[in-house]
Amino acid sequence: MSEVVQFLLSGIAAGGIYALIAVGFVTVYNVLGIINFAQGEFAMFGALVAASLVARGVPLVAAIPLAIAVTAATGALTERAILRPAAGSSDVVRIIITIGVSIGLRGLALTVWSSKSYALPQFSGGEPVRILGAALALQNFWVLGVAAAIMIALYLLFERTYFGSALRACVMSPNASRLMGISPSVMSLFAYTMSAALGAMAGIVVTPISLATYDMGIMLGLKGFVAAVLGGLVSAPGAVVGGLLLGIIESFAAGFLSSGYRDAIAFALLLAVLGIRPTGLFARMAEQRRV
Amino acid sequence: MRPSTASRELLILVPVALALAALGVLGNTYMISMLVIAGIHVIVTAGLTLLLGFAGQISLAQAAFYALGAYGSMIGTVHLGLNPWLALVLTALGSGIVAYAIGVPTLRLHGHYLALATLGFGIIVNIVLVQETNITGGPTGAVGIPRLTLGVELTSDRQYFALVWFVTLALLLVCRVLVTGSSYGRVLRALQASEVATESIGIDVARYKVQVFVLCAVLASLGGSLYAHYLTVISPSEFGFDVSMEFLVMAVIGGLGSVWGALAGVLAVTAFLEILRTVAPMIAPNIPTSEYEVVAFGGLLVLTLLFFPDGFMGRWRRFAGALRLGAMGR
Amino acid sequence: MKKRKIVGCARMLLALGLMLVAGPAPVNAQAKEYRIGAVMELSGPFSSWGAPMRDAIQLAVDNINAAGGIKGVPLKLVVYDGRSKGTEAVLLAKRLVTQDKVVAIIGPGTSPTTMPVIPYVTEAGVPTLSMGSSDRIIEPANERRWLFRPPYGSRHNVEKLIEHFKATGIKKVGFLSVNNAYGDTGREEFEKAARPAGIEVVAWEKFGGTDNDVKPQLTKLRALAPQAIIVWSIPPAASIVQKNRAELAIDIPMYHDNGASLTPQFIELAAGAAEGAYGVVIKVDVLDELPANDPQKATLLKFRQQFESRFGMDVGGLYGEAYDCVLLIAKGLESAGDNKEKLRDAIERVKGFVGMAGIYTMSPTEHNGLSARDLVIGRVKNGKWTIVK
Amino acid sequence: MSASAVQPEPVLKVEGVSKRFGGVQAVSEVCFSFGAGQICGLIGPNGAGKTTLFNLVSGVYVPDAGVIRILGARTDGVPAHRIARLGVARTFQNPQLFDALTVRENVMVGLAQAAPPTLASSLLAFSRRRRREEEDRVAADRHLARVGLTTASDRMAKDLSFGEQRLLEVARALATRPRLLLLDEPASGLSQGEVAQLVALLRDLRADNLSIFLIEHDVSTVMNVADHVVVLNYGRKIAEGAPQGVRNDPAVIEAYLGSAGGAAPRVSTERAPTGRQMLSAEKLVSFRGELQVLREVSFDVIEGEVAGIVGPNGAGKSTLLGTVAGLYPLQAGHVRLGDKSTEGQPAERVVQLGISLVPERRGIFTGLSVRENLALGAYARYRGSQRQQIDADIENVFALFPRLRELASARAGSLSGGEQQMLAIGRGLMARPRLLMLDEPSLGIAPRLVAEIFRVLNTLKEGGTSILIVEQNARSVFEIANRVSVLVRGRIVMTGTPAELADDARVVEAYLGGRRPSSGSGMQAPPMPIEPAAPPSVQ
Repeated sequence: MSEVVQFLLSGIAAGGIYALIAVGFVTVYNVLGIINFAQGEFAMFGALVAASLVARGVPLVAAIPLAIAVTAATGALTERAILRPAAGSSDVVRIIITIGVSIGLRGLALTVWSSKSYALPQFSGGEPVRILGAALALQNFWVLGVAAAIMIALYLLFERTYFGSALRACVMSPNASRLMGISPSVMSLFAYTMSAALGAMAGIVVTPISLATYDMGIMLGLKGFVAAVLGGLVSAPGAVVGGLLLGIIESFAAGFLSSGYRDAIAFALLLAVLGIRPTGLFARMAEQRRV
Repeated sequence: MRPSTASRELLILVPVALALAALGVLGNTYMISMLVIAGIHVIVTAGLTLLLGFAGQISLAQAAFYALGAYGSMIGTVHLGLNPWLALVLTALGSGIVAYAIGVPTLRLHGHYLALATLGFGIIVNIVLVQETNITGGPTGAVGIPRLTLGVELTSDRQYFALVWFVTLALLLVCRVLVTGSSYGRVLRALQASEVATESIGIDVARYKVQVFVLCAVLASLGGSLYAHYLTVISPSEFGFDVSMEFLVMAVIGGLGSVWGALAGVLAVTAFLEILRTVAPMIAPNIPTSEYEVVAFGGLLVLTLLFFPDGFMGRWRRFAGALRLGAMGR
Repeated sequence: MKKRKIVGCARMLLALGLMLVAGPAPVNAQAKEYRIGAVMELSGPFSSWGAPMRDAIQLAVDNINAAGGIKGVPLKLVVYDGRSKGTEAVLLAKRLVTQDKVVAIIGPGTSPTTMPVIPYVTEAGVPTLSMGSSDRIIEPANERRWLFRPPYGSRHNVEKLIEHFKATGIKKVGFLSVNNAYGDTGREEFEKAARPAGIEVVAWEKFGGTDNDVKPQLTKLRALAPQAIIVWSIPPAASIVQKNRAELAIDIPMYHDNGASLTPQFIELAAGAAEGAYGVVIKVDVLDELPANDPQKATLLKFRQQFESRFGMDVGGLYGEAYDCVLLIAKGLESAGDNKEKLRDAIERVKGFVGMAGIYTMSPTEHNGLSARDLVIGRVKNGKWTIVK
Repeated sequence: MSASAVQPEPVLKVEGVSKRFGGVQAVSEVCFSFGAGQICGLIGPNGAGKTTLFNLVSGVYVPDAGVIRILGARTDGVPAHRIARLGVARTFQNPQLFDALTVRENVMVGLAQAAPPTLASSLLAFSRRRRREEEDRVAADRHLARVGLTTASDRMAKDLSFGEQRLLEVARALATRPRLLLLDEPASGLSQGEVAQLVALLRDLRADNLSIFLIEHDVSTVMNVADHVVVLNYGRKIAEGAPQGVRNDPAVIEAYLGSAGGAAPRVSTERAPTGRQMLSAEKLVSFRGELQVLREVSFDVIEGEVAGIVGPNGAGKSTLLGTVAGLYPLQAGHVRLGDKSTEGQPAERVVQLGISLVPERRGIFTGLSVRENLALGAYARYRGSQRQQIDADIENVFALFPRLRELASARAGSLSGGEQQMLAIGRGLMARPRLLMLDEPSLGIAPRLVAEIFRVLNTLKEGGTSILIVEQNARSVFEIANRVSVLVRGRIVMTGTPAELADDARVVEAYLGGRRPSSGSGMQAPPMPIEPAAPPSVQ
């Protein structure tokens, strides 16, 4: 019994992390129309910056926003210096440019932080929550809380603010929104910067659980991407549901079938979804952009 | 007048072959092996060049098909005791069938579904290689793969160099003639220019895309087989997701559509890393520079794509085209 | 147009060719230095140990040179990043031998990256000191004349653990290993040794090297009520297991192989959760508790002082193991000079040599040289390893 | 349709076909058919649903209802490449050639349909392959000769002129040995001479018993070449028959030029324009792709006036507005708003300078609510904490279009075409522009709503807003504009007051063709006079 509960709790915890990354993929995909393979690297970057700051004695509450800001600035720079000049290139080339960005960021991190692991303290001290012999560290609640908070914030931003409606307008019809005075270039900068910041938040909030290394972005990025695809790639709520679902399925499959094949499960799920419902489990067809 | 296709390709092939032959004679073991690996990478990358160039599709599983080739040859020769050449052919066929099974459902849809499917497939293949220790040797890898024989066993690097580059250039030539000199290639080039128009002519576009994907996988498999017989030791970490990315990078840097782009891309990346290794210690002898390689690699990729979005060969084609127009007085 | 394309291709090849032929600055064979090559996993999935190994061997080379080199001839170290790839490792081994003219190679640092290198270094006749954990690197001995594997391997760890289990009456254990070559090697060795020793393994569980939650596996193991859980991995994964154990409040003792204790990261990253963990450790980690008559104590104290003053961080067993590779080569060079065949023979003849990791005694059938006797079962108390008596 | 004794099975038969996109019914219950060896032309004003119907026939879309039969086989829902296999070939409005192939190779790809080459056969069987190549080469040259491109056969397709590219597409289509040829706006972008060449070619093909179905906005060309004409408006068939009859059908003329006796009010003279220039455009030159669309267009808008630009579809009207608004690059010429130059500014900047464009096909944000759409109209002047002002402006728009108030929280995509147009205009006003530009506000909208929209425009004009309106529906513009220019083939051919132009036969000619020297004898019907405008129905 305690096993099943633990599988569920661990699955939800992992799913929260995937969801956070997935939301970043969705944001960039919606506005720039490309899959940003550097998404996981932003998580890594944020986590390492935060860990370094804390190691240098900066209090956690200051280190976190600082690290998010540094990562967001890196994202903004990337968008302006690399993606914007390539705006006229084909999707394929732009996607591969994001692969280049991810390799470059990883290399930069390796140079600065070496291959060592870095830790962050839990955001709040205290005993883990134990239910029926299963346990969930408090930090996992932070992960879920941050995921939920980001979801709500994104919902409010997109659905309830003027700027958010401009961003959505730009996704729906870039040319018509230009006629309103909305600059697609500014929106693209905003979206990329925001997704870098989202990535950084994800990286920072998981570091107390998973520790931070220069190559943590690879798996994080891939799993987050799968979660985003499960959710249809265009919808942030879909991404969150996709992330949670992925985490739970992975956890149960690893527990009951084979722990060695744990990572394969996410991708098998991806193949299954592509076979059955290529537009994702939760996507509304009408909102589908090009995949 | 336009010379016949084959002879035009020979005009590229012969100097390349001569230059390689010169290197084969002059180079030391290190250079020879590096070029053997490069040759194998050219074969694998050429498949991607065709897939990206003509079908407009991304495969993130090129390393997985490369792995299928290598492990197929290993299983065929080590476990089943087959002749290496027979194993190589059977493996290539098998890889083609796997690619067909992936391609048919995904390439009928519009969009980059192949990229998603191959992402999943590539990672699953790697995990299976790690897990199925009894068959694959697990994470430490499989050893004792026999060398290839051509009458005699090819034991020296130089022999292998000759074999690999013969195969590589022959495959490139076949691909090139296929693309530029046949009705089949004409359909592919039509597909590249306008999918909708090709379809309007009554050509089943998806079928051709699937075939290109199968060809792409078969080339990767052939490369993998050659690799396994060359190193005689294989392990899953040689075929990870990052390796698929590297092949993709080399294809794009070289330029898509023309298999010569694969040659340009692989040689450019190989040369770049080599220069880095040679030059970096001269500039900063006391700093351990090896970590910068990764940064430099990412930087090279980004810069190349920013300045040559069509890759080196694309850039070259345009440059040459401009010269030609100039010469014609236009 | 075609002609220009050809010229372009030819030019590219020519440039590559020139570069290759020119190579690095030509090596003067008469130069008064011994060149040692190293292929380390500085990037890629195995990179967490690459940089520490490189730092340690660089320290060893610098120390030897500071002390006047080998009979006045300085050592020169050439390090390359094997990018955690076997292919790259083979190419770099060839580069080290043919262009850098090294007398011996240290590395590669893992079993999967070492295996592909074996045929070449055997054919070329270069003494190679791999840092991988699997004994497949040095067995069968007659085919592996040129390969040495100085660090402790899975075999030693298993031996030490089983000895300890016998002494403490532990007969039922659970086994949790990281899902890569390192974990698999440990699992293989333990499987071989457990049954003869009368130890029952209730479950073999695995977890991914980048997983951040091992609680499902731990819950499963706990339900089977073993007397001990063996964890076969390296940090940061080992630290995460330890943290998860604390979260679940599991009171079954947890034993780590010496991979966990090889760098100070294990305790540091577990942030308190490592408290009470058992592990196979190398003496340098429990230096202060060693009796004064321990043969290694004096050398280790000096080593620790040098290391900590140079890198400003705590030393760990891994650094000692890597450091020893240089010492073994240096010892060989003293008697053999730069003749590779003689160097190999000299390393094979090393007997009772006190290194940082342990005492080495090589022979034609023993290319590791260490023994489980020099290992210690340790336990984390107050953030430090202590000896379990 | 001319009576013939034996009516063979129709080549193309469209039965009750409908297609809907969101809130817009693009095609509804269209039925028509035509027989072998005929040329059938599909015409209709912009937005009538021609392209949708064409795409339904060629297999790009699947109809919501109805049946399409080609050569007796049902083809609705069949993939495009299978339709092609039935003996149907098509061309594209923007030629879709295989750029990297030579002209001859383009045709050879078309020949591949008979037996699509396989990978295996191309790698093996060298001699057979070579023989077939030779046969294909000869066949390709035959098709090229037919369209008159023999001398170009070794050139690269992308190096051909626009007209030659059109012909090459036809040659490529012929290579598939079709029984039905579908032509998508074959005359667009061609010079007069090229059109004549094309018409001759089509007649020649008809003589070989090839059936041709074409859509075309150049009505005179259709009238000139077709045996059978189908006219669409608002997605419905409004006329069908021989060109002669269709041309004189009042419903057709009304569809093109607008309703003469509509409910739109007359020009109000109460408030005269100030005489100051609001917008001046000098010698604008603009390209879309390789095609020159604007050929030195000059015009101006006086402050407080409604200026109209009318002209047939394809004349360059939308490009003209898009260029002024900064959506399309301006290759040459000058644009000034008041005393400020706007040339070279991107669209998002131009709107800040005071020019608001209500784009063709409305460009509303379908996923946003009506209110959100309107609010975004003020984005260019939004400077934080002005929500109340924006809300007040939205109220003003609601006052103009009461219908929108009821729909305020509806998703814009669910609105009907006319409601979307109101929304688009309202959104354009939200920018408080100095100049409001409207691109075909009547496009695809029912007459009742068109009248409503023009009533609002008149109100705006009386409020002093300067308006530039571009319309195919000339008569509705005549109702409200102070001055109207006629744009044909990228040039302004005449400018005058509505009264002057209303009586000018050249306007009808510009739309429906007429005294063209090359036309056959049956084509010389006298130009249709525009009926005198009805008295104003003042609000």
